[in-house]
Amino acid sequence: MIIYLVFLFILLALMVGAAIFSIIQKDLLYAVIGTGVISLILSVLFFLLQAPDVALTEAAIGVALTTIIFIITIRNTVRFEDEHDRKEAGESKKFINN
Amino acid sequence: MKKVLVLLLLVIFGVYLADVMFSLEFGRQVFTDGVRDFYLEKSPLDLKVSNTITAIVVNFRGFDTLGEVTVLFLATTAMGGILYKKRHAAGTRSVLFSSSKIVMAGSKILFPAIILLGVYVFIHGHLSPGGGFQGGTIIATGFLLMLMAYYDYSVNHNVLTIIESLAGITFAGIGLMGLVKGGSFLENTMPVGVMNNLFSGGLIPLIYIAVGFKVGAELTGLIYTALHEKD
Amino acid sequence: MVGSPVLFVAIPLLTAFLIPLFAYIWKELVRIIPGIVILYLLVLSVSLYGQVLREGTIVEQIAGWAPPWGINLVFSPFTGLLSTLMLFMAFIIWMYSYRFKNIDFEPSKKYFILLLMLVTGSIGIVLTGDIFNQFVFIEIMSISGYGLTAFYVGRDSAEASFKYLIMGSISSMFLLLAIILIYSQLGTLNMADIASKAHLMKPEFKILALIFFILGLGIEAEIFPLNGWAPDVYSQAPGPIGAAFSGIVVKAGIYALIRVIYTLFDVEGSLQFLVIIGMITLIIAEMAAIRQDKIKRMLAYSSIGQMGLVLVAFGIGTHEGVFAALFLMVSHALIKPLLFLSGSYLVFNSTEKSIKELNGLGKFMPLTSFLFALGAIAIVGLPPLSGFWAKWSVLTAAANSGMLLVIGLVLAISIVEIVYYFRVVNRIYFFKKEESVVPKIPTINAKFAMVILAVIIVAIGFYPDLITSYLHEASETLLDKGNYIQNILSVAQQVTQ
Amino acid sequence: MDQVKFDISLIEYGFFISAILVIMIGLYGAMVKKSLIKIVIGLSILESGVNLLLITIAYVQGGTAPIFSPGLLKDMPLTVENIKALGAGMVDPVPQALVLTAIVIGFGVTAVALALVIRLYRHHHTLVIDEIKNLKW
Repeated sequence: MIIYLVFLFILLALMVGAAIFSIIQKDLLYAVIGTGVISLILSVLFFLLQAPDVALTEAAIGVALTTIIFIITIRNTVRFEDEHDRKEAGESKKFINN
Repeated sequence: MKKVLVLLLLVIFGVYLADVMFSLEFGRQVFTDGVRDFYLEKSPLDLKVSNTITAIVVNFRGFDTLGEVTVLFLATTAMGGILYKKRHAAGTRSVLFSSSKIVMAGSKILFPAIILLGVYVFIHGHLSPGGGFQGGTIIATGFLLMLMAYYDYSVNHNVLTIIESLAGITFAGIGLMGLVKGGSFLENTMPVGVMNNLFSGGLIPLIYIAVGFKVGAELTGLIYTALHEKD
Repeated sequence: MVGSPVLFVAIPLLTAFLIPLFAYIWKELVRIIPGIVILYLLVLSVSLYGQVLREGTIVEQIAGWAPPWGINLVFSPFTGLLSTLMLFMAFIIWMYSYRFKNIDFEPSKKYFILLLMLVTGSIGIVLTGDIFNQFVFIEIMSISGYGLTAFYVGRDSAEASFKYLIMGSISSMFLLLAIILIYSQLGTLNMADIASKAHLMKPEFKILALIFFILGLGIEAEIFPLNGWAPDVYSQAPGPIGAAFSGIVVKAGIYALIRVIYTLFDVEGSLQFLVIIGMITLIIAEMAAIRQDKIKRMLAYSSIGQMGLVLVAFGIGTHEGVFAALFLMVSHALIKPLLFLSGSYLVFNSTEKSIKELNGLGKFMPLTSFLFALGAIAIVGLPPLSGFWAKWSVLTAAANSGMLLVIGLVLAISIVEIVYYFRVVNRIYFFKKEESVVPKIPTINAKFAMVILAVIIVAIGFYPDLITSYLHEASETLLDKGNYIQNILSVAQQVTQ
Repeated sequence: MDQVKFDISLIEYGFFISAILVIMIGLYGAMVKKSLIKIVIGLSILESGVNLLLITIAYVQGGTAPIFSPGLLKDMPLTVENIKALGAGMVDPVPQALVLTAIVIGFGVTAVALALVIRLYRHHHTLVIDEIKNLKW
């Protein structure tokens, strides 16, 4: 019982943490991964709250499709929130390959 | 300055919202005269659908679902309009990277399994968790996997359009059929069968299958449109 | 049995799904079919409206479940009036944009699908009797709006559309929050059911839900702090879409807001709130309109101002006030599209779209200029046209309720409107044409569409009795909350007994 | 479905607080951030929070998922009494159906927003909102 509660609190804290991370992170790719983590935790929470249908939808849409469509956009535009960071990061943080 | 102001406003708003929300008793909200009991009673007894959410999504509030698939359809249409360019460079992929052999072989094996899972999920929508949306999105992730793994993998856009249109017409047509038969729009006019059988629930599985095809085609088309735009 | 209200949603959806298939058969079908569908629905709406006036409100159940459990559509004298008006405007806009610009074929398919869905979403908002269903229709309407705004690639339209999208989706989240709050208290989503049980809600939930509703619906209704998107969208969208926004979308937004305030809850002071927010909207928008140098932005601010006036009139709260508000809505829905449609041909070939470029076009485009001038005269409320009667009814309603501030404001605003509209008309007729401007003569279908509108405006101006009886009927329906609840829930009572 | 029973006294407000926190974080991101993609990220976080709030309201203590599976029915005859007794111990299905709709709609809106972002980048070659101000914001 108590383990469930601890587990639940960790999940909730992780979710809020991931949300904050996504907002403050300058590297948009990491920020998007953060939203993916939110969706993943959300899907577990939905399952625990006895909503398996919603959990399935959130897992497919939130985790997979939303994340990928964000990544496609980032690939088509820029990876960093402001130009300054991009110069600082230089060559080492170029997108995947290319 | 603006940041601080917005933050302050949000904190006030959040505290107020939380204050109001706390007067709800978590996990003890039971409505004596709400719509909930009606759905939970009619779904197994009248419609013979064991998954109440499916019954609500497809039958009781089926109109919402019709609107929802329209929203996806419109999103695809709007995206096409927004990203439209006069001289369309056909077949240019924006995300160009080659995957390793293992990924390619693995996704080839996984792809049919994912599609099968998706089909299973939307065919059994009235019996178990899942349904048209879930199955459709699972199918779309299957195509997504192939698009990611094979850089020259392409989906026939015309086929997608036709599937999408036909599924949409099926949904709206089933709805209008109820009207033609003298009932109301989207009314369940078919015999409902025995509960927890695959062939039960009357029109509900049929509609959910149409939704599954439509959502699958729409989401695949959406990703495809986004993926094939290169500036 | 003339037809069922559900056809207003089902048939356009079916058509929208069919249009991609028609494109494979014959490309011209893509343009023609939406017009035929809209015309059919218009005829249906008129005949249903006649039936409703004779026999009383039609409540259409969906999926065979009685209202509190299933979704229902309500075709009353009030909603019927609005849906007829919207379909009429949709037909005019379709006719106008049939050959609007030699747009390439591929987007023209998308254009007509999105236009059809913009109209369907608006009609759905008006007809539905379920708050979550209304949310879905608002999303349909706004997504079509985002797509249509960004339709021209050459302009800054994507920027306007993005702005609209961000504001629109934040507001739709507020709407969802409002729906959650109501559901958590009452366990129902049906409007009539909510209205009949609203007194059971805890007051703090009620207030918060009302605030969220105003935040959520205010975007579409263009009330003061939430209307930042409107000038950009109106000026960047294709001309006919500006007309569709001012003639159809805003009306749906106002309807939704009014339905919440008049029917859903009766919170103390919400009518005063309407008056205050309407006045602020009116003053700020008109002050902004006078400073604009681009024609469409000016029209957009004027539109926002008119909506503020509509809210003020609704806020008066009496039968006369509601009548005046409806008159203003109908009159504005006819005049502002005329201004947008003629205005966008006046500045067709210019890139700046500024008022300066209208100089002396009266000689080169006599018909379009005349129609624009007619619209300008009508909207500021000079006597022989429909705008006059609308403003007159607002003034009488305010006078009978003793709201002298409103009277003063309306008169003052009218002077401001005269100043900025006649500045434009003056330029059109009495200035010398600039060399760089190449006038574009409207196509025959566009001329026809504009002339129809102008004829109706003049006809209502000379014979206001043409529509007043319908408006009286509609305002009575809106104010009679008990009857609304009774109409919808009577079916359910029969089931339970 | 495995039964997970929460001790209400401890967890009472955990869900509400975290859902509201996520809503606020999302709103902050959408209102304050300067990068177009960051704004859209904020929107999607906001949506997640609202969805969690809806599902939280639907939860009934010790309730099961609203599915009358064969395992739950256990060869009971399908009478009104039996169904009512089972239904009383289920979570509320209505908000779940609403969230299902809301998630899909939210995805559609996000996709349109990102398409607009791509087009804005094509024109302006930047994502910073201060540099895209051709119109008044």
